[in-house]
Amino acid sequence: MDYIPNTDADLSAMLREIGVASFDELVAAIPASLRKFKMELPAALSEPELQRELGAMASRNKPLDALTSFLGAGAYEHFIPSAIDALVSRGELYTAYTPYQAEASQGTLQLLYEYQSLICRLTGMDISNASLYDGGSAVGESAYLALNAHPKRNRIVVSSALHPEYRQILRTYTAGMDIEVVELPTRDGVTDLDALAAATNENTAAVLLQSPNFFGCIEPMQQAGELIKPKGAWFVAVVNPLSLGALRPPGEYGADLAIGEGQPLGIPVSYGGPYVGFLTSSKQLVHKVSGRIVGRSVDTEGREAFCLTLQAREQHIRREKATSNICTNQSLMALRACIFLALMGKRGIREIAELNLRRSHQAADAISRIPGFALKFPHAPFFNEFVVTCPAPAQTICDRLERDGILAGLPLGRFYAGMECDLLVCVTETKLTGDIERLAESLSRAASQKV
Amino acid sequence: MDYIPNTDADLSAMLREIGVASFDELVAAIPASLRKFKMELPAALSEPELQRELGAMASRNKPLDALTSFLGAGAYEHFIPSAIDALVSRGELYTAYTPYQAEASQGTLQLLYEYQSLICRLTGMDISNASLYDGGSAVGESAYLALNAHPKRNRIVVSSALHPEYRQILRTYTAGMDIEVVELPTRDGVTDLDALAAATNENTAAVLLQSPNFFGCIEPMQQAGELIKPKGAWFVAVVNPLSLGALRPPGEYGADLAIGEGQPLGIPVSYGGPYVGFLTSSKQLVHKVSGRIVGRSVDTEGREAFCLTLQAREQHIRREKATSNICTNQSLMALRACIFLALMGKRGIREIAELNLRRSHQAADAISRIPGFALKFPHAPFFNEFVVTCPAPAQTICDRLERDGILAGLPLGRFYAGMECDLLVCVTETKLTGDIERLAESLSRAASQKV
Amino acid sequence: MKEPLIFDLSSPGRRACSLPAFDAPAKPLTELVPQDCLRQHDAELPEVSELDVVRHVTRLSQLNFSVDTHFYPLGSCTMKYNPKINDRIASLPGFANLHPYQPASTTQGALAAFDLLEQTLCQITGMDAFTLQPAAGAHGELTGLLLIRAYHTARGNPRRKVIVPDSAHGTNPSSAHLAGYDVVTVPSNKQGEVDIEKFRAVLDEEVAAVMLTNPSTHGVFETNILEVAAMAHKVGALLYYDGANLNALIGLARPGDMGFDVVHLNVHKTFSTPHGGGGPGAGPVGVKKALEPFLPTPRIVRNAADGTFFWNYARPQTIGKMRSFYGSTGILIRALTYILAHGSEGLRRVSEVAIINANYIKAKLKDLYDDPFPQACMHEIVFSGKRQKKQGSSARDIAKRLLDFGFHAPTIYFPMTVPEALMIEPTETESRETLDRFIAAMRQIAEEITTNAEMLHNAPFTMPVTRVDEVKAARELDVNFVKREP
Amino acid sequence: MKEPLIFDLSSPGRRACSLPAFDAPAKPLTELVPQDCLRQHDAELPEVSELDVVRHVTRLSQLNFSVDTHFYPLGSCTMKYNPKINDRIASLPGFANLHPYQPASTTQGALAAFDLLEQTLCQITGMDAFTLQPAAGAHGELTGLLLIRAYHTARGNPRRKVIVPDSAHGTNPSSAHLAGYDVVTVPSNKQGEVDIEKFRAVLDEEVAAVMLTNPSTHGVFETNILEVAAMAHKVGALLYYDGANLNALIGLARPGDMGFDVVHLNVHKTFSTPHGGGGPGAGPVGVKKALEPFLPTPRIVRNAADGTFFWNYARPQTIGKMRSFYGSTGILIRALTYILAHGSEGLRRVSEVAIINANYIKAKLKDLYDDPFPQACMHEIVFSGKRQKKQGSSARDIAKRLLDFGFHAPTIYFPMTVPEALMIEPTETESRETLDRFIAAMRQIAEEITTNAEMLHNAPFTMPVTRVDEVKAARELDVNFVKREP
Ligand SMILES: Cc1ncc(COP(=O)(O)O)c(C=O)c1O
Ligand SMILES: Cc1ncc(COP(=O)(O)O)c(C=O)c1O
Repeated sequence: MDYIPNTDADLSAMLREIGVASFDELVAAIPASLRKFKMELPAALSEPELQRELGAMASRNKPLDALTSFLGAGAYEHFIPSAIDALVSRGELYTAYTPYQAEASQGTLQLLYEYQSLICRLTGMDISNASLYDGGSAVGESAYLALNAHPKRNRIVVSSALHPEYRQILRTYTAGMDIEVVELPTRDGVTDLDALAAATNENTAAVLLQSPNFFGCIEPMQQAGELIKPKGAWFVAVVNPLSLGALRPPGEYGADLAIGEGQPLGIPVSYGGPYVGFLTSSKQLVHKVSGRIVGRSVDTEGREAFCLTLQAREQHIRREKATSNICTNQSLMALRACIFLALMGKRGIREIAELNLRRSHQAADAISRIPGFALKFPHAPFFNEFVVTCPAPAQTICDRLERDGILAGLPLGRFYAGMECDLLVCVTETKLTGDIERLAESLSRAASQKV
Repeated sequence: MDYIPNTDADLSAMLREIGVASFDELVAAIPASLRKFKMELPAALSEPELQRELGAMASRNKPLDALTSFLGAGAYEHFIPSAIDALVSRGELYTAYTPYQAEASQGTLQLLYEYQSLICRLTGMDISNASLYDGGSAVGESAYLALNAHPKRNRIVVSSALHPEYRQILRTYTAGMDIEVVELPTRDGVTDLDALAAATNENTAAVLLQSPNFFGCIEPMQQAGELIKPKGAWFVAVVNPLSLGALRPPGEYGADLAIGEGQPLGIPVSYGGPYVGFLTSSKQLVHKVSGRIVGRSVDTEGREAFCLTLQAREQHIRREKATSNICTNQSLMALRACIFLALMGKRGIREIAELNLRRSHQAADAISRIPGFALKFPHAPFFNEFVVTCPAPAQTICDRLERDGILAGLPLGRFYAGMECDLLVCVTETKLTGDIERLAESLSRAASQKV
Repeated sequence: MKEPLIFDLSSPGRRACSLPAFDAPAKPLTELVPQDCLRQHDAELPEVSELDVVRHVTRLSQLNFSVDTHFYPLGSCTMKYNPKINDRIASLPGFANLHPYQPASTTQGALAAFDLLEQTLCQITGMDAFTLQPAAGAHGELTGLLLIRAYHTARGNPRRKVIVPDSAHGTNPSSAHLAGYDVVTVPSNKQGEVDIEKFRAVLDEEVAAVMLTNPSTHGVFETNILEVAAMAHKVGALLYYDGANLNALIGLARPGDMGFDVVHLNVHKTFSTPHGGGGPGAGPVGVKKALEPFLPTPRIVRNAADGTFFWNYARPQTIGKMRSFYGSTGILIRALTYILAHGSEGLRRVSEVAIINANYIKAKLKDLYDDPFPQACMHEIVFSGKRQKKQGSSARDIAKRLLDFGFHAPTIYFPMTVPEALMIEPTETESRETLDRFIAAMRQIAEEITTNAEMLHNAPFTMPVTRVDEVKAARELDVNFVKREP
Repeated sequence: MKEPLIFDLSSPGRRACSLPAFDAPAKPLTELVPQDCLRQHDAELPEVSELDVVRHVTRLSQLNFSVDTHFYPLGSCTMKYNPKINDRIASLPGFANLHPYQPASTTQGALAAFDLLEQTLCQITGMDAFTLQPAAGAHGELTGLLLIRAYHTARGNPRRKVIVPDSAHGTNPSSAHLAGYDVVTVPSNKQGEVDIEKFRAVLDEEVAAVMLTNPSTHGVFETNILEVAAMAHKVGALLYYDGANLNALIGLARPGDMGFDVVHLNVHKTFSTPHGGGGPGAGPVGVKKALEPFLPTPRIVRNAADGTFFWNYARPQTIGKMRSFYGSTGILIRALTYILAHGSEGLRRVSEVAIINANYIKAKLKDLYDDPFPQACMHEIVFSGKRQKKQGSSARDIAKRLLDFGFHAPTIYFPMTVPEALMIEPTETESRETLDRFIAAMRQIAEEITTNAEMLHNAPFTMPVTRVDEVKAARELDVNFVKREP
């Protein structure tokens, strides 16, 4: 089927008005040799067929509702209030364009302004942009920003406990630049601060630390900041925004940039996307921030009104001198986060974060009581994820639990050599005591299984 | 959880402003003896718990997407265009009140006016109301209307091939009235016209025939009408609106009322409701029609504008003298039907009806080729349902097919004594050749099975 | 910009939907059914694109007021917030995609949900059994009266009369009439309650039922309810409760305990299911034990042995059926979700706050608008616009003017007992701040009337249309679009 | 009525959501994590009810233009209709509720969907392999240029320069810069195409890539494309295709056949995924075989033995990753749905109608608005408002005035090569009637300018706000609401 209203009769009439005899006259400029190909696509489907065939494709997946999952590692299963879908699916938000025409876009603009303000309140930072693609690309963008704001420096220091995919993105993003990326080792699950001090020098544009880090451990951000500041490097905190309901916000430990993945804020896991990257900074860096920013202003009659602002930073004005090339971003996902934060409110965001803390500790307790299993980093504080050392390769354990309909977590051998028996377990507020008990039972059975 | 914004602090302040010391002062009028009860309800659930627990309840059902169903009998599985849900879920339509305040309800009013017009075009009738509860209650309402418009008559004649539940409703609705309901026998699947002629007399307020009738057979409506008219009784046609894309509309065979179940027009089967009853009539009966009617008018500046009209028929004005007691009706479901008809359009409604015709005949052919199975009424034309006589009790056959994930149809013994081996099979456009082949194979296996 | 009619958008050959081709050899239709069964001319449905329909309906929707956009102080209607979780649950395929004749083995979740809803409604109302079948309040009334008729008939005499107070909603006398009863109206006293003496005067052994709502449509509690019930029962009459006003009482008092024998509820009022521009709602009916045998068929039964549920059709005394199948499942699931969200405490708080909100409005407006019933109100307050009428503006003018302030109109001219009635029900889901803005608007309007009553005749000024000509609509009836005059 | 900020609605203690209680013994938090990790003061999020949020967002949404409510003749953006079926499919739990690290055994449907999408995109563009990872067009550009860099590097020299026409979108030079290249701008000729001689002048062996879009942002087909490609390839440079304008060419010509080595697509333009007020989109990147080894990791592979799919991470030459996980699944599924709805014929018709619609507008307006490129346009037409500028109204004025007619503004001041550019792209999903109304509005505006150019400076007149003070917004920066001045 198609979505084309004009009929053949309409089109013939229009061609006449245009003054051509046939459509081919309009595209005569296309060399004949280019028009000879054959496009081999599946036959067109009507809507009932789409519902049926793509529905069948979807049902070949096993969604999280049919499993009990302890996977996290950058994508988190959280409560999503029903009001979010009901609101963001409204055509006026969903099918609107980027709000360049402020007068016809006050809805989107005000909501993005509110998003920015909410994210600032959550992170304790001064400035938020209106979104980036996702947490990983936000890391890449933060490097561009840091290098741009420190044009003479060419080193980026990064913890090896930053999400392995984010580190890969950082390297990919900066592949065309003449810079050096230095990775810091960890000790007991957190970044080695001595190594940090050693690696951070006058040539360092930025130091990136994630907290909670990829192992789930909360980093000593205050101390790290104190080591970074004297060297003049930008301190980039990569944070889980939902954790900030309970954990100390980056604005309080002196981060210059606080960035991360906004998915925990009301966005479905959706096999990895669309998500939303957030990027916040101190006032100082506002003219370097990448991405769209909405400002509050007035109209010619003095009424409060909103518009995109500081556009001179952006590619459509500044072209090759822009801080970033981002154009289309993730507004609708930022809007989800905005609605999520508004619905949670001051108390809700604390409560949900605390529930995550409690559930993960409850699970960690339960698992460490199973013979053969132990917390890998028993001294590091954690939020909703932690590493468990298993009595067998973690992948084997996971395969066994899958048969019980449980996804036990992420085997870390995939990303860290030498961690083949280590399992990253995430426990959010979506898990109840019964789920944790099932996990523990299943783990202890798996440990004693042969093959 | 609750949805109450005012906090205890708000409420205390408000009680002060009201000038009472406590809430209990406000309800002092309630006798103390009435306040002693204890209400035993399950503990309050937060939204995450509701999602989880009610989700679990839903998953204890086996929905049609997980089965191949040939059930019809008044509730039909049809294609529902995705645009319908996207539109009717809009808060402005979904949470609006009955449009008594025309100026603040032009959206709902115009859409209901369009619904009425679309239904008139489909049925060929002059007037449509803005909805009744469902097809069954529309039968009851049509009896009220007919009796009201023929105040001296007290007989209702009805085919026994009218949906058994509708007949039951007719009797229940008229239980308080001093009237007689006469049921007509069928012959070869359609109403016996001789019996009709005999039963319809000067005392008959209305004759109700359903076409396609409960057995799926298309009734000889033209001939029936010719027998009814001379007696001055109202000829009430109960029709499947979707069938009218292909079948002759009641407006063309002289029905005074055409009524029925609007569910096939874009409304999910939803375990029996909410559905929508439609009621159309000839011009003559407009002042007797029950339910809301929207009219096109103008505002004080002469612009086209819509409002509820002929309210003098209704209970809120006429009280015990009203044609009907209906107040809240099924606007949103009428709106679904309106959008469905607009999306189908002139060609689509014909095509979908023709597909139903073709699929059901394809299935009827396939089934009648299975040894032991035969069409019960081989000479009666049908739309998308037909009766099959099985080589074993139909219920037994159905139980066997259920194991293959197939719902074979409705065993008629439930409603008609002597039809224990008869099965009502419905095949809509949602079934493909493969589904029909699976049904046929499964039926032939079932026939040869022992127990 | 005026939105055209869908028919105005039509253009020959345009399509919104395509359908799969028939994938088997296709005979001519006339080989399947005789020519004279077939439609000769296509129904003149519009020919439009999917975008046409989406844009049309989206734009039209924006012309509406709705709870999601505006405060509706609409007495007797309980226009409370409709939580979004309700819709999510109701649209799960496990509820939305079940055929009513599926075997019960495949619908245990739905049956369990219905059973739980019936039980919770019994707890809330103090009744013994519920049917979920009726489709709305009025439908519940008719069901209830037919139950009462069946009950009396089983005792030898269906009786002739139903007593209804003068303040009753129009559906009450109308339902009584359809159930075959003569309606006897009983006036209210100065407090807005049933006048006990006048009630006594019309009560006799031919009275089948007394229909009341409590709080009455005057927004006040019937303080004599226990006496009224005793009097009615004494002559063998049954007491019918119109549940439209239950939002005042959940957790505070129960109709069952007051002596009511039959109750209907409006889940689209009390239990937060949406009004949808006029439905669908649902009107479950509860009864005391003596009436249970008459309830519509089928009934849900739990098999004590294995805990499974099934539908029981074998009900010899049943009144029969009020609608096809079992009820408006999609709506009932929403109501259940709402009830489970609240629990006992939460539901009581609903009524408490509804009552406080109403009394707050009363306290803040009673100096400017006449307040016929000086006692505390329950969940709604009925003012009389008599004073304003004298000053030159009717209740209708006030209602229309309120639209300009972004508030839906109150219910007006109902109850009929109060001249120029303005019936205001804030519900518990509106905040104090919203009430304050509404109060300010009402005060400003009262002020406008003293200075420029004339102006209000032309209100509203900010809606998509000005006042609609209802007289023309009825006189030059156009309820089915044929075609545009050229 | 102005909608307040969400913060203005806040009232202490108000709540929209409640959460389940912790159902096990709860230790003090400080026994779980040290005090100094914990937040000392609650984040000052607003305290509002669910109704507050719903009403707030619903009302705000109504202030927007959108495809679902208005025609967007927005050049370069392809604001076509977004079919509702796309959303339905993408929100099936089988797609929306998958964790990216679930075992592939539980995500075969998603992998099959991705694989099918990659294959169809290859067919549509004539490329050999696709990655679905990039999140938008600009992200695709960066990906593509990093692929080109890796390709050249593998051949010993990453090269220094990227050639970009003066009409290019800002993201092109910006992406080239971020990928470490110097940008060399090549001017367009009078026909709006790349000036071949000037192109030859800047082309040398230090050129890594030539970035073009075809049709160019002047809306015209690059007739010399085959020559340009040959010239570039001769010096070892690669050709990059900015797919923003593919809506002109599907089924008519393929970038792969034109000689492009790397292509990005904007599924939110060509393949009907919604713009969402500025995203999310997706920007899949296609390459010729020689560049395949460098594509981002992981890649979908089909196991020939059993037909199952898995993710392959073992890609030694990969550029790495451009974003977390695999791509914007929810968006990609929508694009796939759209492609499957059309098939080959249907997609070709998309471009045909897009081109006819654009030429129709051109034919009907070229007498009043300057038309810098007289040849037939492709799917969009760039007018110059020079004449109107002389008469006293800028392209911005025209754009703002159009809003009053219920049409979104065209893209203005882009491409930068055309003074007072008005770039109009109707897309195929708008009907002739809509185009006629737009044309009438544009003609009326041209007329207004000749009589009252002054008036247009104050347009729009019918929007929720008048022109917004962008200078103040930038000077007195307020991008984070702290609190209301009292
Ligand atoms: C007091 C009262 N009774 C009965 C009804 C009828 O209920 P329904 O509209 O659901 O049929 C209403 C509805 O407005 C009402 O307010
Ligand atoms: C010609 C052209 N190239 C590139 C882009 C960038 O695409 P995106 O906004 O998806 O990043 C655009 C988008 O506006 C465009 O029009």
